[in-house]
Amino acid sequence: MEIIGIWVAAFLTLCIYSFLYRDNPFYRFAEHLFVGISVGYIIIINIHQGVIPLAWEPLSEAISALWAEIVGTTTPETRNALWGLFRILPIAIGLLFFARLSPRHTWLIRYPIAILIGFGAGVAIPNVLQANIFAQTRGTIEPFAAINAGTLSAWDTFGAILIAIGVICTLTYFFFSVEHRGPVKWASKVGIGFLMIGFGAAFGNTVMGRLALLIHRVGFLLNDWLGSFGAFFG
Amino acid sequence: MLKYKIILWIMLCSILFLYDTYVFSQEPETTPPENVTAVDTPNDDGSSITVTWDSVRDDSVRSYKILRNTDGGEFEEIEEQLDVDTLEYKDSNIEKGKTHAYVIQAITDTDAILVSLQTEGVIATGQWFHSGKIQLFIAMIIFCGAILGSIYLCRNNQDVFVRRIPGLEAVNEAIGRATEMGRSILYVLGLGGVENVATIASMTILGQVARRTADYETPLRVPCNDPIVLNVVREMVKTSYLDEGRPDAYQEENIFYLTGDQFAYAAGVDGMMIREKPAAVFLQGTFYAESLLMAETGNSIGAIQIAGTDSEHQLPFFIAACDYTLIGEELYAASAYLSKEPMLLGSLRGQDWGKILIFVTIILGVTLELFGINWITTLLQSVR
Amino acid sequence: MKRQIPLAFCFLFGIAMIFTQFSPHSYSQAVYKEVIDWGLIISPFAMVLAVVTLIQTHVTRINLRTEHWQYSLIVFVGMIVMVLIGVPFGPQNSIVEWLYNNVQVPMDASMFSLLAFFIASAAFRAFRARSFEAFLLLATAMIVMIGNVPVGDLVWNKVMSWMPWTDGASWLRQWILDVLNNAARRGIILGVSLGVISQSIRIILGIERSYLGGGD
Amino acid sequence: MLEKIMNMDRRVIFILVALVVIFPTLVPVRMPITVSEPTRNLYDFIEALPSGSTIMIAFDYGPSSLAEPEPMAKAVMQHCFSKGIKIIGMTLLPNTPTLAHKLMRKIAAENNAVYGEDYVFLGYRPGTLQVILGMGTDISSVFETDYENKTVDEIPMMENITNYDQIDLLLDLASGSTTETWIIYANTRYGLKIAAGVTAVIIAQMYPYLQTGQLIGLMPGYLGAAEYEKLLNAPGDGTIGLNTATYAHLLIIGLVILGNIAFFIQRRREG
Repeated sequence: MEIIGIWVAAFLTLCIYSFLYRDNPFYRFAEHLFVGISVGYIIIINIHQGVIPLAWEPLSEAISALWAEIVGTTTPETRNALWGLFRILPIAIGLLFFARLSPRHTWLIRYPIAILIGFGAGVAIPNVLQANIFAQTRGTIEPFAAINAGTLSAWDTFGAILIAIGVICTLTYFFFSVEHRGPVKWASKVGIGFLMIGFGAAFGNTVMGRLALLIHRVGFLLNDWLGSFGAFFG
Repeated sequence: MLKYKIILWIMLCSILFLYDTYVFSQEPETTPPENVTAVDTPNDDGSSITVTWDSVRDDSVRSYKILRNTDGGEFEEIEEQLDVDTLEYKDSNIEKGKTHAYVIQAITDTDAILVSLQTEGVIATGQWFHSGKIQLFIAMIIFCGAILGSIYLCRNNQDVFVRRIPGLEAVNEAIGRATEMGRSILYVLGLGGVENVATIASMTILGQVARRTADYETPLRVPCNDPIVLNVVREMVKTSYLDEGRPDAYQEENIFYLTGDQFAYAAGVDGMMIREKPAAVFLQGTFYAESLLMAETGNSIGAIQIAGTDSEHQLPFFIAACDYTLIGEELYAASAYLSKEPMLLGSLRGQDWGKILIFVTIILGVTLELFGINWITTLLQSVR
Repeated sequence: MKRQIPLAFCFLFGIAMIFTQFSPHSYSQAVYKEVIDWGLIISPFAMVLAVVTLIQTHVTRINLRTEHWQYSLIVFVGMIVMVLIGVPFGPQNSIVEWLYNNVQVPMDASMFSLLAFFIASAAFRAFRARSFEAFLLLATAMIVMIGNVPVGDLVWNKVMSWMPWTDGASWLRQWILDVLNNAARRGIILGVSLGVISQSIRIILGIERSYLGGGD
Repeated sequence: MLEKIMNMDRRVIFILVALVVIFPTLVPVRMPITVSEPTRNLYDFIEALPSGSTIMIAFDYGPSSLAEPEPMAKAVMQHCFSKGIKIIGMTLLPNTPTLAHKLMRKIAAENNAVYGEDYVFLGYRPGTLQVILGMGTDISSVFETDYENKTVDEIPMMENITNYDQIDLLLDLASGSTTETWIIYANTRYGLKIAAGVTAVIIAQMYPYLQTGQLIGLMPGYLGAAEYEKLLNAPGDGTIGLNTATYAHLLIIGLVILGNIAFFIQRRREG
């Protein structure tokens, strides 16, 4: 079974690589199969790792607790599980996503979306402010305390000054309310320089990342697949 | 007289000396832990009490034990022995709403127990506002206020100044060149859906491009990969042609659905570029890894390429392969400027105020730090 | 009803999350926990949106007989096989795992590894130092690339052996990332964060409502 | 001539790329590796943890980009198991659970680690923010059962673990923006210490967080995996991959330079 798996994987890998020659039926077949399988997988995971443990199980526990209440076999545990009945509310709201299936009722999906979006927006404001604005501003200022204390080497002092200048100039580039003239122009010019170096660093790293993906696949084809020839033929 | 004084002094000194030798020859008297205090832990939900005490100045003490009573009852041990370096204990295992008092026992090598005085009784309560987060709260009010205020002010005044954006100015040049050469313009909106901010910005820019092409009768080709985006774009471009008084020049089949799959879409766009050789290529919106393919082909056919995206990972490739690139926020600024939407313009202005605040903080903070004053750094300290 | 109530929900949940960040009281923490639980229960259902959109796209393609519409059938075959086995038997079923490991994973990985080829081709044909900015970008990229692979230091230690320090290539890469790149990224982070805060407050107050979609 | 080279079929370049990757895969070389500061910080942090500590590993990469994070996971898990540090695995991405589960099982078997005592895989739950925030108050309110459907409260190694307070480090193996999310929500809100091992594509954007200490360590792509393997003195896939990548890097650098020379000659001719 494992060897068949390697051969199937190798065949599909080659189907994908055939795109390098040009778009062709093998590539299209593999690509669409991939979309189908991966959507199927996401459905499975969402049901088994999402709907069942988060919604169904607590609810069914609560319902059996309710039954225990009715027939009179309550224990403190089932009493506690009764609270799970309140989960009917969010579950009902979640089910509204299915309104997407009916064009006439599609507006109902606004309810769950609004809750999720509001949740995300609310939790973002204080945390983003603290993690990204407070902490990053502080990180720019803090090395200067070490400069004052004399614990920073000359080279690191230079680095700290460069960072402070770079941050201010980069922000200036993204400043839209003033025409970039005079000193503002120079600051934004320096800012774009910093940006380009930053993007250059990302560029160089991206090359490494993309090559890593290919190296991994070539390793599979040469080691696992070609290596399986022996096992396959005897 | 003097003699007496000297004798008196000598006697006094000897008594003191003798007394001292007596005192120091004795086993040192070890005192129990002092300054034991129990307070309701600040800024918590009322589930703990913090006990602190002073270190016992004695090497023979090995560990501490904590005893607690509830509502004036018996004292009971609550924790295994604490390390001798421990001087603070957070008791998270309390009974809510009841008074607790604490006693610290210091235990010596010889298992002697030194018992401290009993603390005052404390009831733990939860706080409604975390006092350590006051600066964060104020900053939040200021930032949000700046943004809402600017949106409010821009409601009636849409002539908000937006700085020159080079990529935007190149739009006219690109359209002009396409018209001169009698070739088409290709506009790619990226892979984002209609709810995507960058896609919306891109559609606004497309609306403006369409106005110009309507005037010049330059063909504008828009391959889409999302059926909903397709419908919105058709509507927008049609409106642009109508506004310019050229509804006759609008050709719906120029805005079409290509395919929904990432690389197949890129391959399709590449094919169009090679066949039709557009004079100008716009790549505006949300892009993923396919950006590279389209920018490369556009470059190889010699088209003027104007890119714009907030997808950070694709920006380096656009900058390297295109003539003009709207970087991140520039794309939003361009769309705010073109659409004259008060909400967008106001937000842009409000965020600029935020930037000024950050400038001031950094410059002030750096200057103060150089003089050894660090209250800004303390203010920005992260609080849990 | 169709707009106001969702907007009110959005406001309520947003404000609740802001308030509970600042209030450690046990009542507010109970609210905090409850809101998170609601979010957890609602989230799995959001998958419906993505799946329905995908199904509709491919159904449309089949109905309209667009070019290559036959391939859309393959999407459905793949999806239905997975769902029929996986939903009743769970993701740890051996057939599901086999399909995942030998079909989905290799294809996903291969699809992205195509980019290694494309980046090489673009490197030759498109990445041009057409301006000073682009030059700066490309030059930095080269230094980082050299510093990323061990051959950089190897060559440095051979050729620059007269210099007082060794491993210069990886040192320079690290310095660029630590200092110059850091400054640029921090500028971007600060700008983007202001954007996030601005958008969040607009969403909570109902000024920004594009997420509700069109219609009344 | 120049025109001809510039308009050469891109498939020629594709073949070149394939060759510079296939050749070193068949004939591997080994070059010395220099360990960078961020990787060393992560190694030192884990090295300093006492036996019996717990770290959490978030497998936040999809099958599309498993090449780089897998060797990292291998190196770090090997390090932890050898020091008696327990590992909780989980993922924020829906298309990863099977992959991560299989990987954890495999590495654990190689290191004689026992499921439920030395490591556990919680699996996936939808909703990134809710999962991160929810685990901060109570892990079992998000993961009542683990991926193998065992009740989390009954798993031996989870006995004394309720939330982030008992976890010494979160290592995010990421191919997207999840590390930022972990920093903004888990670190800021709950004070959880965070380190990352990321694909090369997103290395550059991690640096501001490194300097502020919001990230205590970082493994950058294949390089990070190779560096960690060097620190462990156990060369593996990262070291092999990095050495293989050398030739392709040289090819790409050469292509950029060649392309630009041609570009400038052409521009001068056109005047």
